Amino acid sequence: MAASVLVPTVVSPEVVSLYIPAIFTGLLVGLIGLLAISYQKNDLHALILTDIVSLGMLILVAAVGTDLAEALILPGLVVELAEILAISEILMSREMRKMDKTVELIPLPLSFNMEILDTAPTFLAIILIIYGAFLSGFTGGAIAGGGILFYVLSKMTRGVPSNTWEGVAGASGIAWCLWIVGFLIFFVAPSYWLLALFLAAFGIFIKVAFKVGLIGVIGREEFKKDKE
Amino acid sequence: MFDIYVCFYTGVLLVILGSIATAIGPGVKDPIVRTLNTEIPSVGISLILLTYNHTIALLTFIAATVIIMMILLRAIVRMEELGAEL
Amino acid sequence: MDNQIFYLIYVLAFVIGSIIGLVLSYKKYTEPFIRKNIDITALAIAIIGWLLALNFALIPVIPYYISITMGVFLIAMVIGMRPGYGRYETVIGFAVAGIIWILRTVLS
Amino acid sequence: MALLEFINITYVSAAVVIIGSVGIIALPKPIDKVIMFGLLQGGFIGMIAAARYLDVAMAAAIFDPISTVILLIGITKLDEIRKKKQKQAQEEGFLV
Amino acid sequence: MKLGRIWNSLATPKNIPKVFSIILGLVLLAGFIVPLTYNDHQLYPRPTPQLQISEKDPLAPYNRGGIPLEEPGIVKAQYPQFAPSEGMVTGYLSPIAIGVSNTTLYFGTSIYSSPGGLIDEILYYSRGFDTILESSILMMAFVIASWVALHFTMRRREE
Amino acid sequence: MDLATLGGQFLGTIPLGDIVLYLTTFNLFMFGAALVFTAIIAMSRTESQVEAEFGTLNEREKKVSKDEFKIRRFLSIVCGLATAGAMITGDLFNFTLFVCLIGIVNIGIVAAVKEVDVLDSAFQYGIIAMIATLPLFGGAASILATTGTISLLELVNIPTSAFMLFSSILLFIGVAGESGVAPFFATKAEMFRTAGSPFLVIIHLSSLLVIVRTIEILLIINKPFGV
Amino acid sequence: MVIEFRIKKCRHIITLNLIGEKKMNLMADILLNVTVAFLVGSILFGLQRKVMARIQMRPGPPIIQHMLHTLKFFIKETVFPRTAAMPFYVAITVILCAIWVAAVIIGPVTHGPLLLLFAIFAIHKIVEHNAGSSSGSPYGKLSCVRAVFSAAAELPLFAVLIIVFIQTGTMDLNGIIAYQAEHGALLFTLPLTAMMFIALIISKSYYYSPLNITLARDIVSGFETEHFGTLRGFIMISEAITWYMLLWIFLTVFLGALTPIEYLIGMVILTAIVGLINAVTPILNPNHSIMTEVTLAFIGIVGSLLMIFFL
Repeated sequence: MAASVLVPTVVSPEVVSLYIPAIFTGLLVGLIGLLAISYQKNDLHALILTDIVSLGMLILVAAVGTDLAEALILPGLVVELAEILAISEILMSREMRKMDKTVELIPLPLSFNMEILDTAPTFLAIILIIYGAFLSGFTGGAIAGGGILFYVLSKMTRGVPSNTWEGVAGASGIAWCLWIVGFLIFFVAPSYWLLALFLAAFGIFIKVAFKVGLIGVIGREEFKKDKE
Repeated sequence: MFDIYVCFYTGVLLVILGSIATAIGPGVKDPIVRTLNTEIPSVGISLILLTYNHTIALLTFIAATVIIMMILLRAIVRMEELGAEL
Repeated sequence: MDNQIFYLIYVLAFVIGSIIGLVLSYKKYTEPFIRKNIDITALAIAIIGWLLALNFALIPVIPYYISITMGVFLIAMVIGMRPGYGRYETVIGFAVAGIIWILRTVLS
Repeated sequence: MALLEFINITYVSAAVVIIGSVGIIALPKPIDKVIMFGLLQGGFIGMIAAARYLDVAMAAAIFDPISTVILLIGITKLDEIRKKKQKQAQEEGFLV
Repeated sequence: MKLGRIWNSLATPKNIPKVFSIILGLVLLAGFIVPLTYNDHQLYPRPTPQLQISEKDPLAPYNRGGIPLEEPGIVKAQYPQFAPSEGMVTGYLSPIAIGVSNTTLYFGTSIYSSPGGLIDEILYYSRGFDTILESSILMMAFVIASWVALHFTMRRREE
Repeated sequence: MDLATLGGQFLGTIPLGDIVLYLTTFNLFMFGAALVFTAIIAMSRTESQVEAEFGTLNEREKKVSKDEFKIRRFLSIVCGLATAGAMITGDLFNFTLFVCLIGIVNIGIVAAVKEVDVLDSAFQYGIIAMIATLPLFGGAASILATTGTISLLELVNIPTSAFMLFSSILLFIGVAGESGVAPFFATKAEMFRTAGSPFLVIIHLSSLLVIVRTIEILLIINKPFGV
Repeated sequence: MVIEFRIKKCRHIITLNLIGEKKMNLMADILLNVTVAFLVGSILFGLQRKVMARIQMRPGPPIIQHMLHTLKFFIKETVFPRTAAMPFYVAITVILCAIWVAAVIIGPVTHGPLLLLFAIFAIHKIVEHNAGSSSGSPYGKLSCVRAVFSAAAELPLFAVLIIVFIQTGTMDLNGIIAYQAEHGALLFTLPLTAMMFIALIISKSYYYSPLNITLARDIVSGFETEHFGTLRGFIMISEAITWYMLLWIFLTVFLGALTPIEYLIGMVILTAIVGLINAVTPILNPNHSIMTEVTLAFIGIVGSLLMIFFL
């Protein structure tokens, strides 16, 4: 295969020609999101609309169209995901404190039972986790995490002892350490790069997957109160 | 067979249309409608990523969108349940 | 560097002078400022001080930094007196020394 | 046959995607929106298939039902809460 | 006094996101006027979209050459002198990945998401520090969210 | 122009692949300051607020509870380290990531409290921080697009164009949003009314130091005098 | 003549040292400058009080009152509040002292980069903040919240920095002085920038400043309320140095190379002006104070940029 097919010296003209429309789209989307935020009156809506604004950011980064740009999209995505999670949690905590005692503390049971919830989850979750394990890294972590999340969400058992939670969180902390070690090996002893690569890829996979799975644990508390 | 321009401009159209719909579309007073409408620009972005062949980013993005949607839905349901006026 | 040391000495002289002036004036005047008459001692100190500080060139026997230090010290003694006291003395002293300085620079 | 040239997978998927999105915007009820959302996702998967990245298409296809299910659960739950609230409001109204 | 009232409203937390978004919106509007320039001599350039897949490359769209574990792939990094084994990760394929690439033409993305490959090269090797940061961001967000969830939002009945 | 014009003597670089950290007198001073503050925070206790109760003779003591203290101290240390990192990094994207980390950790430090007002301002600040990711990453990406590099050591030699100016303004707004300076300070000031002094100081420290550093970066990118 | 002889001898020894050991020289230089900064700074504060008192038709305290105050605190008992955040509460005074000694080293001693001085201002802000919050006192807390509020006052600071940089093309103090020797004082080319800096100086002045909300007297002594004894002494020493350094930076950046006497005269004049302003203006509400500064900064920035590019 020709080297130019593998890696060209300059960015291809198609990408260059798409740059200006892409940037304009990004700016426009950002603008729409910002305008909407500036006249909304509700904090929850502000949270949803910030999602749009960060989509604008993704376009701006993607428009560069190089491998580097792709590597930069991943942090952008991660930051977006992380912040939405943290902020929504704060919002809920704030509202619960504001409402204080008057709220009905036990949430409503979900009375319907869909067929899809009984059969699909296990199968889909297994596929996703296996595929995620094959991919590893951020991508794999997100995919496997999505699988775990979905499984947990639609399973019938309920009640999360906080020990379990802390245990899973601890495991992902260890994975994070593994991953840092992998990174260090890359720079200290480049000859062991293969080991480093595997540590890095799987460390981050386990970490992301477990963390995402934890969201499912939060979610289960919400949706499956009826099946005691 | 695959026309990157078609893909790109469909993506652009979806993104702009979707974000306008999210901002001022019909019935967006209801947060769940707003959340559903954010799915349109996110598919648009996916198309743009596909155009640039950012496929790994695309894969991550698809997974992340689902997670974000789940977080948002959880927040919405919880807020409704609390009866928060905001 | 030397210059800076001299300035440090001047500042220190000023500080010590004002502390001494303050202490002495509290000894001398036991009431707050009411009288508007001029204190002759303070006037003398002020005039000497300002003369030394501004017109050190007139006394070539003493090195300039010593005369300035002395001058600043004496000035500070008057300025640093109890609130209200020593204002007229300072102004007169400055005026006398200033006139002499002007005369000296203009004439020479 | 200029018209037939437009019937290839890219154009068809683009059309499906656009129809889906317009449907999501235009239909008022959340459940209907979810159905149109399925259409949108279908078109999107078609688009990826046209670009011949089958693994990505596969992942997207797996996540498609997941997001639908999540949306459905959320909507049903929300509906119930709203109904119950209305009921409460009515009862209170009777009392008043 | 009107100015005073404006100043006061700027001190209300609820208004700040709105003010911020208006200011940012105005700046973004300026972006439509500024002449955009794109330098096509970028770091880590990639081939034309769809080129590799059209060439029936089983590793499309991330094939950057190189023989696994022997010869580094082609990577245009900023400071090659600081990265002695640059390109080696790009060329590496795990055994499963090799198996998959022999079976089908259309699984390049999955192959290159698994350990080894271009994104790993950038994420873990040349820009590894960025990856540490982004995963730290993720971790911090989860720490915050799970802490808040564990202590406030999930323990409703105890309070 | 070179880096020494801005920050005094150039002391050296720490290469980590493509990300090259560099040290000038200025960067070193800020780095040291951030680390010193972090070290002190790591070993200090929190203060407690004693307030007189209205209508009675009692007093009420507001204290930081044990588990709250733990998480907040952990997040403060992370924030301090991130600030220190942001002071010496020589890569634009790396810098934006540090700023993001600081932003999210700042939200976290106040998210652990119980006062509704404080939680409200934390939420508003969080919204701003999220919006600010658009200009922050967008600005960095635009600079990458228009110059072909995001290493500050290279950017210093590239002449400024209008688009670079625009991107750097975006970057500045992004940093201002993430770190909450004027005129967006109000959300932040409200957060400081709660107890837990050593942890609150790191929020303030990080934002001020990051802003000072951003000024340096903006001058590096824009070069009012050409190359 | 004995005295003269001795001093000459001393001078001789000192000059020998200057030539002989550079390090010794630097240490002596730092010590000397710090001492001068402290003494002059505190006398200037005294002067400011005097000026204000005269305007308000009071006799006012003696001119060395501030310094006596400072020294007094060193012989008072040091107590620590039970509510304080412990190592921090003490460390903060040390940090405050350390950064301003560093500022003297960067400024008058080595003529280092201006950017570094501004970094020190930023850290000063943080110290202010934390000295307030670490004690647990409600007054300190209010001062701390206001310190965060007044972070907006850093805006003119950075604007000054950038505008001076745009005009002169350097951040080095030596470079700025050289530029002014060639092109004339910046005070006349950038009057609006100088105005912004004056606003900053006012906002940092100690007694009854309209803009200094962290030390406003409605919250007792602001962040210093709960610092007693030696700790307070250290804070006051640092404040004197701060004041000296602010004026020094203003004079150096806007007037160029000056002899020590000129510096002194300039500082006295500036202090008198600030005293005048402080005496005749009311203390603003925190919010308004900040927005005043921001507005001034806005006028200053836009005006200066217009002047640079269109004049």
